Amino acid sequence: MRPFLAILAIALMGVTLIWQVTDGARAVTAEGARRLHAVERTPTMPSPYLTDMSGKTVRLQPDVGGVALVEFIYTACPTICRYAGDSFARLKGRLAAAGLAKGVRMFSVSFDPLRDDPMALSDYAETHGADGDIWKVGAPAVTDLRGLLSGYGVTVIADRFDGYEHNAAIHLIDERNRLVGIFDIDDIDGVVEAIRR
Amino acid sequence: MTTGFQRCGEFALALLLLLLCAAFRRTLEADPVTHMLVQLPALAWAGWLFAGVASVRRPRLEAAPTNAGGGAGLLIVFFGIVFWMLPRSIDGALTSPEIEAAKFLTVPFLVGAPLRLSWYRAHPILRGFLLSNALSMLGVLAWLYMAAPIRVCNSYLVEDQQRLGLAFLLVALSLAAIWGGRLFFKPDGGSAGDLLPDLKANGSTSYDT
Amino acid sequence: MQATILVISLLGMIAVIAIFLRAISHGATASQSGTVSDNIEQKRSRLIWGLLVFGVIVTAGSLWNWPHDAEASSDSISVNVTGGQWFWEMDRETVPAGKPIIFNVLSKDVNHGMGVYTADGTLLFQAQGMPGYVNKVKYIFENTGTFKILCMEFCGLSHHDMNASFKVVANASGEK
Amino acid sequence: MSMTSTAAPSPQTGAVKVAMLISGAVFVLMMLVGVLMRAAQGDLLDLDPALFYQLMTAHGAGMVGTAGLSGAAIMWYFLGRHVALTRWVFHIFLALFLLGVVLILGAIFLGGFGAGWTFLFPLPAISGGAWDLGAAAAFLLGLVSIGVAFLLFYLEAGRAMISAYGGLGNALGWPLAFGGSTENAPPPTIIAAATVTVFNTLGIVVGAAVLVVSLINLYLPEFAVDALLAKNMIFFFGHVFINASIYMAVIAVYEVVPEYTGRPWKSSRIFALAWASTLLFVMAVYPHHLLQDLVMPGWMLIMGQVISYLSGIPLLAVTAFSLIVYLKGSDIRWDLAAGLLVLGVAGWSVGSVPAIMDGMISVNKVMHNTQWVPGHFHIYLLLGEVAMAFGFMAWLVRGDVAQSRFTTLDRLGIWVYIAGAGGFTLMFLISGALSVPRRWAVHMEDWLTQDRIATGFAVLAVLGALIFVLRFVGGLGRSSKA
Repeated sequence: MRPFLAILAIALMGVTLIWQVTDGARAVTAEGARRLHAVERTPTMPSPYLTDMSGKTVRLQPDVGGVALVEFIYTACPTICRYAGDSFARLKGRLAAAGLAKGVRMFSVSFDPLRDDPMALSDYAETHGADGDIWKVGAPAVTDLRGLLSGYGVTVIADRFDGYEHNAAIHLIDERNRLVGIFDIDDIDGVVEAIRR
Repeated sequence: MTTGFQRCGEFALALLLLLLCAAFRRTLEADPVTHMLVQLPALAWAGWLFAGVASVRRPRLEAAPTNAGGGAGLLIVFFGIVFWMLPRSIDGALTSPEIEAAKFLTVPFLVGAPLRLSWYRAHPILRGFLLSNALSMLGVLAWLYMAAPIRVCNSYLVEDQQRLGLAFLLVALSLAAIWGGRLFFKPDGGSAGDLLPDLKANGSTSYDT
Repeated sequence: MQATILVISLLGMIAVIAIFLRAISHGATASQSGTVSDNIEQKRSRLIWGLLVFGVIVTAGSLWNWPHDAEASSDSISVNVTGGQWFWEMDRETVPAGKPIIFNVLSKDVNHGMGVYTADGTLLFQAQGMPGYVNKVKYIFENTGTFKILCMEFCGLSHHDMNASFKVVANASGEK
Repeated sequence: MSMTSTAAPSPQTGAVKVAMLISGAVFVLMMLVGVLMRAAQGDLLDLDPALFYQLMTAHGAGMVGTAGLSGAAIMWYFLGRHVALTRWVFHIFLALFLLGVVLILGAIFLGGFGAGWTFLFPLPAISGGAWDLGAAAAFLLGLVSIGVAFLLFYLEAGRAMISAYGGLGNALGWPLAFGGSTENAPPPTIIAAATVTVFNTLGIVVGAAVLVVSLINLYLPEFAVDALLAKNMIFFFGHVFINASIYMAVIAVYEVVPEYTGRPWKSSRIFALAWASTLLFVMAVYPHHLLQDLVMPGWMLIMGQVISYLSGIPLLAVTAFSLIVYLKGSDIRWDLAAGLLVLGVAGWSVGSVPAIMDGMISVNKVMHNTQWVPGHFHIYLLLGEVAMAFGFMAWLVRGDVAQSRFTTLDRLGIWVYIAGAGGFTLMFLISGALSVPRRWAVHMEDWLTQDRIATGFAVLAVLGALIFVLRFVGGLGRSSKA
């Protein structure tokens, strides 16, 4: 009897534990958890100052009453950030077409501020058609970088080709600077739909 | 029979393993292959050795009626392994010091130690079943990591993830060869630390009924 | 081809049946001394060696020209055949006779089997089509006419309705 | 004579009889399903294609599973004569097996699953609307349950043989095969059982992996599976499993035929060598199912062809040859059991001929996936494994040996069964030679005649089988009274 009860108790505890640490079997990866928590807990994001492509200082936050879309890049990136830039460009077009562009700000934020000076940023902006008005490309101060990335839950690791790999995504920030949604970078429909609401 | 000298040696080895795992934490954790297939097994091994030493001093540990048949202990091991197979936990260990500390406690004491205290009490069929399952599931893990369309750990590169998948496959094949080979050529394998079912004793004396 | 295979198989099967029938009807007639037993082992090893030698000859003969050779040559023509639930797509509707045709067999979804049949229903050759792979098979049509493609690998609800046809035309008018 | 009728009763006659009763009933039921399918192909019956493919899936899974079950029961029964087995393992085996059957039947007839028993990736996930993922998952879980049942079965068999013979190598008869040492040579039953235990455990481990992979892929399709790898794993598992059922069933021949011929079946060196090579062949021959997968490495296809031929040699030159020698040299007293067991070996041997033919790459090009394929495997299942299982059933309930008689009904049963099964399988071979593809719910006009003749023969085979099962049920009643 005792072993049976012990097994039952351990099974219960074990299932509860696994259920808890996977948010009810909904997120087994850190990225899955981050996205789930954005929707459920809407944590407030840091809003440091960025130096944008024209050398001006802007704050990483939406306009009053608007929303912001944030993605993280580095301009030397050969692959995923190019793709992210393209998708931001398409997104901008879609938002304009849907008449939603007014209250939206878009930020491509570099996590490589040492290399991404205004010159590099403006090259990137030009390549992808960032206008500097709705869509800004900027880099935080080196001292703000760590806090910014950990606030967003973005992990940047060096790859073997002098570049980086990171969990690329489009982050939706509401007017009170809270993270309310995380989307795959090609999920343009999802972003548009979320902003419409 | 384990001599006192041997016991001391095992205890020292366990401590050394823990120490090495902690000291070379950064190096081991930089690569998912060494993280998952060197550090975690080494921690579990340390726990295994601790439990072996402890059970010599306190034989009641190994004969606890609650763990008759080894079922309760093996279930703890099962959940411990499931927890540390979650990519979230591995990512967590790299970003949060609390989770990292938990790893150094739970892998030895909720995986290695209960395994040592339960394995020989389990029925040979249960042991064989668990071993065969381990092989199948290592194969499945290998495939999961090689086929995953996404990076499952934010802290590791995609190519590292695929290398990890391949490593799981190699581990599965080597374990299959070792376990299989022993059944053919070393049927009496049942000495301490040996994971093979104690088959020669015909079961009746070596495990709980 | 098929008729020959059937005849050879039937002869082999009849031989095995005959041996069993003979053993059953001859029960209790053989002597049971030790010398007979030696004799039996001799027979057995002769049987094994005979089967081995026969096997080596047949294997070598049947594989001498690799049956799956699909090397492209200067005059070969490629055709892509794609299977999907439940249709065949071909990128050409006619192929010339007398030239090596290389069929690249693909699949859009599940496993299919491209079986090429003559108009009167004789299977000429086949190749599997599976997702993610291109199976290449080469064939030289000797006759012109209409040929059919039937599905040879079970692929779901309308597996039996998955057919297509194409034409083999005289060499000169074959498309470039 | 010492090893024959005086052997100690097997510890689990009751459970084995239950397993054989289930086997016999399912065999007859699934044969009826087969008749329905042949009748539908012959346009004698109007079956919706969806239902046809569901029945086909049930027939395949049911027959393979039951062949495995009956083979396992035979092995368990006779293994119990030589080594001490743990009783409850067989009960758990039966329970898990039945759980699997329930899941599979539910998946097919409630969920509409009809992807064939081979669950060839990715068909279970891509049904074209015929069934939903839940049905596919239930089917795969059913197979997992049956796999676990067999895994436990073999673990216990392996444990018992290792502890009795000191290592699997000894139980396999390797000292005898490779060293010529006749000392402590294990009996034929042990050598056969150990061989099957090794290769089918491996088969099940591979099968479990591909089943779990398929299950994950059902719900997370972005975890892509390599279609060629999945095919290799599925056919390895499937081939090994169905072969295991025959290799287990033949143990009945080794153990029972000596009771009739009065000459013991001994483990000779050639016997041990034959089984050692069988161990290798069974695992290496599966690429002969993939001869039309042209992206397979050439050497594997050649291996498939060569080993397909070599596999026939231990069967013909050792098991069949020895049986023929025993039959010739003795005054056998025929009854239903003896007749069916001898038929089993004969059918298996006969079936190997068209099988080896189909294993040749150049033949396979025009025979693969035609009805030639069900033709050859129905010969060595219907007239091989199933005949052996029926023979074992007849032997189990034959009562007192002295009173055992070959009744008219028995003779009628055997001849009806041979005529039915023989004609039925011959029609498959002829249809295959006429290029009729296998697994088609609806047949073309030209093929109907053969289908209709085959349906007639199939009915005869079912009648024969029904006689055997009813005789068994009657015998059960008698023996429980005694």
